[in-house]
Amino acid sequence: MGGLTRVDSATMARWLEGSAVAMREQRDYLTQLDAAIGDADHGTNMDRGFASVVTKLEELDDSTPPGKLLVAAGSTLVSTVGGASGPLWGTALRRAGRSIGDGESFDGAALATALEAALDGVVKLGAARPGDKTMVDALEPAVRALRERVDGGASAADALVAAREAAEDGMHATVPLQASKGRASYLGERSIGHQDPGATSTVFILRALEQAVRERP
Amino acid sequence: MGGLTRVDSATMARWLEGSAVAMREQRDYLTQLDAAIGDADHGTNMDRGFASVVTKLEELDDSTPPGKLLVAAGSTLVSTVGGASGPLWGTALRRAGRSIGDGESFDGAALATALEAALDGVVKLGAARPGDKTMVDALEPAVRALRERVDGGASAADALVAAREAAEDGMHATVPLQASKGRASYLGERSIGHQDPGATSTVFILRALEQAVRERP
Amino acid sequence: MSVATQTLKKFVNAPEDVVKESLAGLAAAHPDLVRVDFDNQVVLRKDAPVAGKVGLVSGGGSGHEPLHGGFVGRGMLDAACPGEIFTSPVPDQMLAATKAVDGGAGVLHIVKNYTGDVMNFQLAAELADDDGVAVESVLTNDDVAVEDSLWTAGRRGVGVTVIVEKLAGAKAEAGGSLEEVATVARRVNERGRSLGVALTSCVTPSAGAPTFEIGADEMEFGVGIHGEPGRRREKLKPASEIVAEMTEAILADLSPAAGATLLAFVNGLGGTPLIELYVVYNELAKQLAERGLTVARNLVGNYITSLEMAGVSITLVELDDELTTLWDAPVHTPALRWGA
Amino acid sequence: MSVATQTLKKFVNAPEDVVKESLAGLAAAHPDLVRVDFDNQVVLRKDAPVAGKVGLVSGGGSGHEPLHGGFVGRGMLDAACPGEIFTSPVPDQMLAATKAVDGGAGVLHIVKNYTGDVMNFQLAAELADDDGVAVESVLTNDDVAVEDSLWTAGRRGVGVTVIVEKLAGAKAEAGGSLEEVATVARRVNERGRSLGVALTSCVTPSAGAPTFEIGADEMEFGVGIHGEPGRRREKLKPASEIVAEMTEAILADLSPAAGATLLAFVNGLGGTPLIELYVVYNELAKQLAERGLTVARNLVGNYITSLEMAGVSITLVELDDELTTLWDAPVHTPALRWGA
Ligand SMILES: Nc1ncnc2c1ncn2[C@@H]1O[C@H](COP(=O)(O)OP(=O)(O)O)[C@@H](O)[C@H]1O
Ligand SMILES: Nc1ncnc2c1ncn2[C@@H]1O[C@H](COP(=O)(O)OP(=O)(O)O)[C@@H](O)[C@H]1O
Ligand SMILES: [Mg+2]
Ligand SMILES: [Mg+2]
Ligand SMILES: [Mg+2]
Ligand SMILES: [Mg+2]
Repeated sequence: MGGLTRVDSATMARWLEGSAVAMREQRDYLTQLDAAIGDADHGTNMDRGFASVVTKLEELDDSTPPGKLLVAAGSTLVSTVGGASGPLWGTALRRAGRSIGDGESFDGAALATALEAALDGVVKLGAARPGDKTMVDALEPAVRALRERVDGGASAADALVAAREAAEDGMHATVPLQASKGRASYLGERSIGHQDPGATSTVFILRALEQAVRERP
Repeated sequence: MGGLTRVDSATMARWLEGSAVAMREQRDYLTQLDAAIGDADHGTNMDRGFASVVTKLEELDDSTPPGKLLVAAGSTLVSTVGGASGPLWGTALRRAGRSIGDGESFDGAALATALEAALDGVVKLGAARPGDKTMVDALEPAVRALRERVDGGASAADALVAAREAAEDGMHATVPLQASKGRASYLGERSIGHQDPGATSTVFILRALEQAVRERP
Repeated sequence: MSVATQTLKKFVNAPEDVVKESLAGLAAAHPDLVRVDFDNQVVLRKDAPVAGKVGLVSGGGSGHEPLHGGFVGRGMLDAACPGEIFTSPVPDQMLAATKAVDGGAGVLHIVKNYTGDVMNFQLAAELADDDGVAVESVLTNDDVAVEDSLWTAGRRGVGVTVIVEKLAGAKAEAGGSLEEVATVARRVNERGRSLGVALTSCVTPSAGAPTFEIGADEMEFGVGIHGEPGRRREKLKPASEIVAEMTEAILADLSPAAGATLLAFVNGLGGTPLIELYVVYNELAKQLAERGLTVARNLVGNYITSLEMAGVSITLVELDDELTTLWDAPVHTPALRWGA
Repeated sequence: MSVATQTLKKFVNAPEDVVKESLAGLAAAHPDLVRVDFDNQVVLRKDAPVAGKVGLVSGGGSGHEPLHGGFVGRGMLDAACPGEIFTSPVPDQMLAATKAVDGGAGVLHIVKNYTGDVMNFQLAAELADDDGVAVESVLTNDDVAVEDSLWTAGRRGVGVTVIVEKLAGAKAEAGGSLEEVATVARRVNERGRSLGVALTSCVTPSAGAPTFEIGADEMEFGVGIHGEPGRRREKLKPASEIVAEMTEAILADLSPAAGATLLAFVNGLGGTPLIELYVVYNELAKQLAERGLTVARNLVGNYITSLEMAGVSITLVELDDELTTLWDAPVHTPALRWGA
């Protein structure tokens, strides 16, 4: 299949639904992580947001192109999550959607470009750099891995495996870091030794993307 | 010695000082009893009051007659204790002192009359009857026993042994009672099974009186 | 039982100094409204005595702040006598307060119905009488949790005390005579009923431990403001059910006229966040509306507390035109202020 | 982690409804002052928009009541946007609020410096700009517990937010332009510093368990209003020592002019009784007097809380004539009221 893999609206819908399932399942775990170095709401925030996205998807026309679908999902996150993760993930999905444009489907390269746009939006808004102990520590290596594999000729599905693995490594690497962005930064040295909740939810979201693309009928 | 026992100012001072020692020692116990069916302050109340009485005694002339001494002690309790026990014990000592009058010393019969006046003051002010689960349940039988023994020709010291024993019996008898006066009455049936703090401190005060009279030099 | 200061989860120095130091803080924060007579431990309205005005004196154990010291000022109390924590003050305080606020029109004592408070105020009134000051006493006894009977100490005075102090204070400020002011106070008490529910116990500084134990899933229905037990211990319920039961119990006892106009007072006992007090007020407003009762005035907040107890009390007072006007009259005290 | 309602020691129904139901209670209790737009979850000044007046919008996570909804009314906020408990509100709320209060003179956003609040308000401001509403934003970041650095999220906004809302609100009420109102707000923030100390943790309704564990003899020095850790965990001390350390830390950072005139704000975090807040105020007044600083105005009470957390924060603001006049200006909101 290689570079010919094409991703469509149904794939994107499966991604978002899969993310919603993961957020519901992992809600208490994410909140516990946030209790340790934040304010104990990351799980409820993400769960509330993605549940609203699923509701939103039901309202949308089946013919909605994938880019529009992601923009709508991003707007829904912005409108329902609040906190730091709402604007960040909302902007990420909106930027990804706009990068994809109006086509009915897109290939792996366009997917990589979309996720680069997402990352760019997150960084522009939150000003976090890798190593600050945020979701960027999972998202940035994932996007980089995705681009490399796609450029090297891998299928979107295969490239996403590498992306998800890179995100996982990035997530684990947040544990020894001292936070310098977000609420965890207030802890100073006491943030060391805890895994970042936003990096963790990012892994779940990328895992859902990987599955959605692989399961393409 | 019999009815010839005479009680003087020094005896009364020893009584009040002994009561103060007992209140200090038993403060936490009395407060615990009050926590169960009241508001957890009986020990601190009585301790504060009798400590003030001891300070007051130091200010008084050595020649102060015993009646005046008791009146001053009672006024001090009224002025420093607060709560239910302040006015009640304050009135009790004031009435006892007034009943004794201005003499330098008095006999067992006068002591019995003084404690009857004290009881009368408590009942007039607090309107508790025996069985209401209050200090009256200890004081009333003690006063009755004292009168009986003194009338029967016992010495004040011996009569006070009987009085203290009667008070102890009365105190123990408060356990199964349902309170109908004071703060414990708010508990209704839930006051049953607890010993009344005021009856308990009454026993300590009568014990101090018994000792003060027996130790008369 | 005695516990070292540093293990008390409280901002205090020596536990026995907490009342005095807190009064010093009150005096420092509100020199425009009150002055504190530290010798007699009395909080006085700054300009007391007000010539020709009936003086209002209240008092009771400390630990219920802002009651009573926070209600001293124009349109409410002339003096407050704070006792030790949960311990009625002594007659000396009340006598000093009574003399200090007597502006020639007599003095009203507002007394919550607790044996200690009643006896100490009674002794003070007798002493004031000896000194030629005309004193009237009004007893508040609004707590429907306690069965009222000739053979017991009767009902406790709780939330209605705040309302009595406000309305009688306004009557006195408006130039009412001692008898008129006392009549207003008695009317408010007669037309008011309260009930409290606790979720946790308070901790007195001298005991250093919870006054009562309560299970993680339990509440005390009908609790008193000193942590006295109530009607029953039961399982915690949703706010809607708790408030329905409270409203039911209060109204059953108050029996307001059909379509009556009420003052609804939702009071926090100290440790319950305001967000929950408004949840309770929301439920209460619904309950009363369903019964065709009109809430004309309300008060929501911590006004008669039990240290850090998590809990809430509801007080309902049946208003009439005079009482409503008195409620709206200006008041300027540390804890209650409007129209000024 | 998820806990059944009945074991939550709170007066709530479903935990996820607590914010909405509390707002319904606020609306029911203060219909003369505020109205609540439930669709957008916004508390509005009853007469908003006020033509020609700069509109003030603030907001943030719930759980800090009375902040911000309790400060909506004349002389303070025009709108408050309450988020879920401890979660910043969303831009839709802020946009709806901004449009609803724009009286033609522009709108000031008062934002506490938390990543979420900052980003959500920023998105809202962009959207409002698209709609042609002039918006200025002021960030409060007064918490000296947090080290300020370009490379971190910076200081948290805490107690000074209340003072900014009061003083900027007075400036707007007095007819100040958007720029003037924003300047007052920024000046207050620059001249104000805060520090908080917690003795116990708060419990969020959704978590149902304490946000942090703390030993029976410990305190968190420098705690945040969401239970964020502070500078250090240490052994509890007498109030005099705690307040001395707090005052020291705040003044070291504020460096007021010699003989400066201050506003001293002792704030309860929710679960600390008022009697202790006055003990703290007493110590603070002594500390400041010893340093030759004058306390010209003060505020003592629960104004920016952290649910039922036992704890206290101190905010000091260096006043000048304009700020003092603005403080004294009338205010009429559910939680702060004078001169009206
Ligand atoms: N400036 C930032 N840039 C990128 N990610 C951030 C930033 N600030 C916080 N985050 C991410 O947001 C997560 C917290 O999200 P959440 O708990 O939902 O919001 P809040 O911190 O407002 O309560 C953190 O774990 C972190 O990964
Ligand atoms: N009406 C009364 N008559 C006699 N004794 C009473 C009465 N009311 C209370 N007491 C006694 O006072 C005791 C409680 O005293 P204390 O705790 O010091 O005062 P308070 O109840 O005001 O806190 C009770 O145990 C009881 O023995
Ligand atoms: Mg969070
Ligand atoms: Mg007691
Ligand atoms: Mg008592
Ligand atoms: Mg949050």
